[in-house]
Amino acid sequence: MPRRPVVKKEYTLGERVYLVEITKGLGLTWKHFVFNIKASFRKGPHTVPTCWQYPEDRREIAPIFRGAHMLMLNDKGQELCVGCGMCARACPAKCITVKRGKRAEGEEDKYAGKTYCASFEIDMLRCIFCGNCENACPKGALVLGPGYELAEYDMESCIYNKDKLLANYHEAKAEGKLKPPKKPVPVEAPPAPPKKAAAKKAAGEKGKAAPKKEAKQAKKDEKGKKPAK
Amino acid sequence: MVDWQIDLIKVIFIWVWALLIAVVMTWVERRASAMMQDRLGPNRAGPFGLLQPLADGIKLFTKEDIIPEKARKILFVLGPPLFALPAFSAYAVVPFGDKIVLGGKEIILQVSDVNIGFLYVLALGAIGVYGMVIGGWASNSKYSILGGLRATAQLISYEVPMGLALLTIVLLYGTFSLREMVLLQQGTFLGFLPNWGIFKQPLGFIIFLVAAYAEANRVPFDLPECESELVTGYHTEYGSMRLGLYLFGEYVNLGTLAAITVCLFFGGWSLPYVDMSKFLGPVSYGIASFMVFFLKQAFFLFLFVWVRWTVPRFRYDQLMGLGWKALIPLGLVNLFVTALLVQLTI
Amino acid sequence: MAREIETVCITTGPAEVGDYVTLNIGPIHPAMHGTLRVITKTDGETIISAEPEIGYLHRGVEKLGENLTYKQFLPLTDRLNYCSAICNNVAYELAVEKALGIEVPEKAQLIRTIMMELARIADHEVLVGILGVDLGALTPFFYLIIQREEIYEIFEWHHGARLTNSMGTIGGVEADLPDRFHQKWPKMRDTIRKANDETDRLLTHNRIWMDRTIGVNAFCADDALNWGFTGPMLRACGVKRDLRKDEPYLMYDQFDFEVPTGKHGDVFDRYMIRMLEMEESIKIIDQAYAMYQKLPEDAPLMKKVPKIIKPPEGQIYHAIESPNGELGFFIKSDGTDKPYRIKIRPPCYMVYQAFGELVQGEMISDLIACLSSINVIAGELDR
Amino acid sequence: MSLKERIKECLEEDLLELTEFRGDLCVEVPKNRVLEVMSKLKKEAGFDFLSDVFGVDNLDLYAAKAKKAKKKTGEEEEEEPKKKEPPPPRFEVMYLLLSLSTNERLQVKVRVPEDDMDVPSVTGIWRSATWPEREAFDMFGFRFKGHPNLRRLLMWDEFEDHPLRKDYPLEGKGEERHLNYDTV
Repeated sequence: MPRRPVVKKEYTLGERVYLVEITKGLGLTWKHFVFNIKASFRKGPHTVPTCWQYPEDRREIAPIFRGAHMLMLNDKGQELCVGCGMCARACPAKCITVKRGKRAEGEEDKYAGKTYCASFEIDMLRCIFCGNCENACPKGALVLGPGYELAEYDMESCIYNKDKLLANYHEAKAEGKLKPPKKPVPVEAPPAPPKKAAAKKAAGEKGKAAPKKEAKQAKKDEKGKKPAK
Repeated sequence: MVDWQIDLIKVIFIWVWALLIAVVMTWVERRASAMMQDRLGPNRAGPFGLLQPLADGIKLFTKEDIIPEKARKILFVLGPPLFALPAFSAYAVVPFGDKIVLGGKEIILQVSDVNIGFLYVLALGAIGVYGMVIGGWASNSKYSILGGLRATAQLISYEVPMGLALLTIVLLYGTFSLREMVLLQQGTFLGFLPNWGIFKQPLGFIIFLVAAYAEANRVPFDLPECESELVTGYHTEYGSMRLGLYLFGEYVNLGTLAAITVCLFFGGWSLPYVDMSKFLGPVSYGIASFMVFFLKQAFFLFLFVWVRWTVPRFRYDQLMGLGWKALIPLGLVNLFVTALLVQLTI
Repeated sequence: MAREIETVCITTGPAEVGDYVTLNIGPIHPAMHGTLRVITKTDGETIISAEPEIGYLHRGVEKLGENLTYKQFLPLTDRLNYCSAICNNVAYELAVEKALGIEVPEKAQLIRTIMMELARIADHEVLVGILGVDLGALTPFFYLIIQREEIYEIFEWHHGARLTNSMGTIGGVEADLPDRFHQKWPKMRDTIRKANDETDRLLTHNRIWMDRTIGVNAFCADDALNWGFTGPMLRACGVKRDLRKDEPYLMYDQFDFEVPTGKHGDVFDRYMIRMLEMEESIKIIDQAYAMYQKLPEDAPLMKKVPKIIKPPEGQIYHAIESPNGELGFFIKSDGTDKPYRIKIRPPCYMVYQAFGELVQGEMISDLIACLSSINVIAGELDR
Repeated sequence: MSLKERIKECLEEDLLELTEFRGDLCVEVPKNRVLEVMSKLKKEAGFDFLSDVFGVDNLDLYAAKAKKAKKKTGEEEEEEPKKKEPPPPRFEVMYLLLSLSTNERLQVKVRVPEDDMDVPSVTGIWRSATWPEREAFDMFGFRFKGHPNLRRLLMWDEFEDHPLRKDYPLEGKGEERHLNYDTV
């Protein structure tokens, strides 16, 4: 048998006779009752402040919400994914399989890079929505979007293929729920590295990264086009 | 109309009324609890979700009826009706209104004015326990039997304070008939208070109310079926409409207890200070008296719900302690004092 | 650590083992929070002995950790104590940062602190609510859970997920405090207090609640230490031990807050400590937020860490005060990008092993109350 | 007096190795002296709280080291094969101790060879070792002598392997649990 401390129950008279505190409690629940009755007779959606009438009312989803994946297109409507498979490697649940394909002639306005993903499958039954794939993607092509209604009738349709991922993108774009461009995270500079490298890195991190990349992209495109001519 | 036809109509009316109260109560329970808890509750089926009980009924009827392999089959089947029937039967002696005059015939609004109506109610309450115990035992499950045993102990020990509280009322009015009790509560008491049982017997009322909660298995006394400990207690193994009958019986029980409370302590159908029969026609008076009775009953039904969503649950030994150590001595003292007063004043 | 109050302990008489019924509670049972199972021997309603059985949610997190990289393991820590996933995230991040020998920038520390304390409030709210539900009082649960919902909204706007947060990364946090936090916090502070106050009014002085909790499962401080209790369970026994004070991590040594302690270690004390701790957490968040506002807007959020994290060879143990108690991560690194051995020290694991002793001689209803008050989270227990 | 010195003084010849990494002290003690060392640490050094007990399997670590050494030395090794030491014991049992009065932590390491998995149980000193030791038995196969109830904790009783050993595959060997429902 265990040892137990001796507990003395010291009740005040009000506590001793049950009814006082119970009456106070009844008063509290009554206040809520009246408040909510009044609220529920108000017109319009979302009247009782804590209840969302789901299919009609919808919560506002945070712009950075980690929901169903989507494959991004750029402004020209080109697929950003180059099929590098970084996302598949970063995934802790091992739910992504990517096959890489080489861009053929005449597909320049379809794919942004020289290569593209011939097939892209995400097993949503395994996915844990951690966002590692999004962070790992060098092109910003794979993004966890705003979709959260993921129920399906069979297991096959839970494995998202490329079409579904692109459809997710179009849906999100139509609803205006695409993620805002990521702000660069301010990184503390390492304490005393060789000066040049630090300066370069800092500069690269903060402002120049985007234009540089664009320039590179342009160059690459040019290069890609040259042999074709 | 012949007498038996009138009686039949009254029986059917009271039966439908009891059913209706039980049905509506399931809805009130959910919606009121939701409102107390900052939720909305079921509001999809019909306007305000009023058809929800119907949907539940359909669901319960269409579910597979399972009798566990090792259950005592006959008793298992017998349990639910044994629980629900006494609850319905108790309505027979409830005076749900004064009287109504139809075609020159005076009809009292009560199925039968038994002169021991009061004992009849107590007796039926005691029979209702068997439904629980038999259901719990026949299921052949440990949780069920624990629930059944708790029900037995709880209901038997709370019948004593209930009886004591009621005895004081009997002493006061000198009758066992519920109808006569209600009639005796008209007028005023001490010049300004309504001549209701609650003002003459405040302590008796509290004891009775607490005991009524225990008899009805409501929180804070819902030990026989307390969900977090015994899954659902005595009806753990039940499904389909058998379960429905248990749940239904409980709400019918609530209706009965609320009606009895109104009859004994709140003047039944009568309004304080106002005699409705003086300025209402014979038919409208009957209906009005029924409405008054119903409103009073509705308040107590709501109180059952209200308390349920406010307080936590007792523990088994504390429940017995409250019954035997607090309520029974209080009831005895109350009875003694009342007897003394009655003896001295008459 | 200081022993606040010396309580008198007595050994209750030996159990008479006569006829008993074996009652199997769980794993499918309304009060067994997920996947717990207790096999009890009962004499009537009294428990002669109880033996918890665990492993129903065993996913082999430690084995998985050995096969994933340091960054990949972070989302798995969400699934330990899912009521306060952020605390697990930060505990793991701090452990890896200790192995790497880095300290994150001040702003990141403050954001971590604020988020952790919010998670602590959320966790305590769930616990108090569930304790009420298991004792039959359903209403406080809803008042509290609404506040948790508000907290989850802030989480969502900060890092994109509500329950399985995966907040931050090794080396800092990725996002600044969201606008939602700046807008909501002043109001939310009051609504959390109001919900706590309402719970308090519904429960604390209610005789039924007091009877159900005071003196139930009382436990001695010495036994508690011997059994390895930490956190609120230990503080309820009267031992003032809080890793935030005793072994300060992040910037907890700069905040001013109290460590509430109980007296008897019974269910009531555990409940009260959690209620009081929520208030302390609000205080900490206020202080951290004030410090945060003094920092420049573009202050660094991250320490520069290599893309592939390879701590040097060695082994470290780092523990934080999670809502349940001491949550520790032992990491043995062999210099590669995957941890060689990762061991999680879950707080409720140590408490739950004493469960048999905690409930012996009490009643079945008390077993349920005890289980809720321990806050056993199966995800953390089985890993 | 620093913690290091105190521990050296307390353990004397029982101290086989003392390492420090990022401020975490780790001492290695001989296996057959675990009980004596632990009670000494509890009574004399003030480590009165046991946080955790668990096992470590060093199979892969040694394999990787051997590979590295081979790569480095290359041909040299072939010249002197006789010097090769017998491999150190495969398993380790780690005890995480804590001093509540001074808030110092200490890791105690016990090396356990594969062919002799018996380890004295410390449940007599700290009851908090009850489940951790069971788990270590479950996951690695240590047999803690003197443990009151050494059964599997997380895996089911009929399970044969020890899943946290390095030679156990990540996704299992395809074991299935067949539940036997007793009719009792």
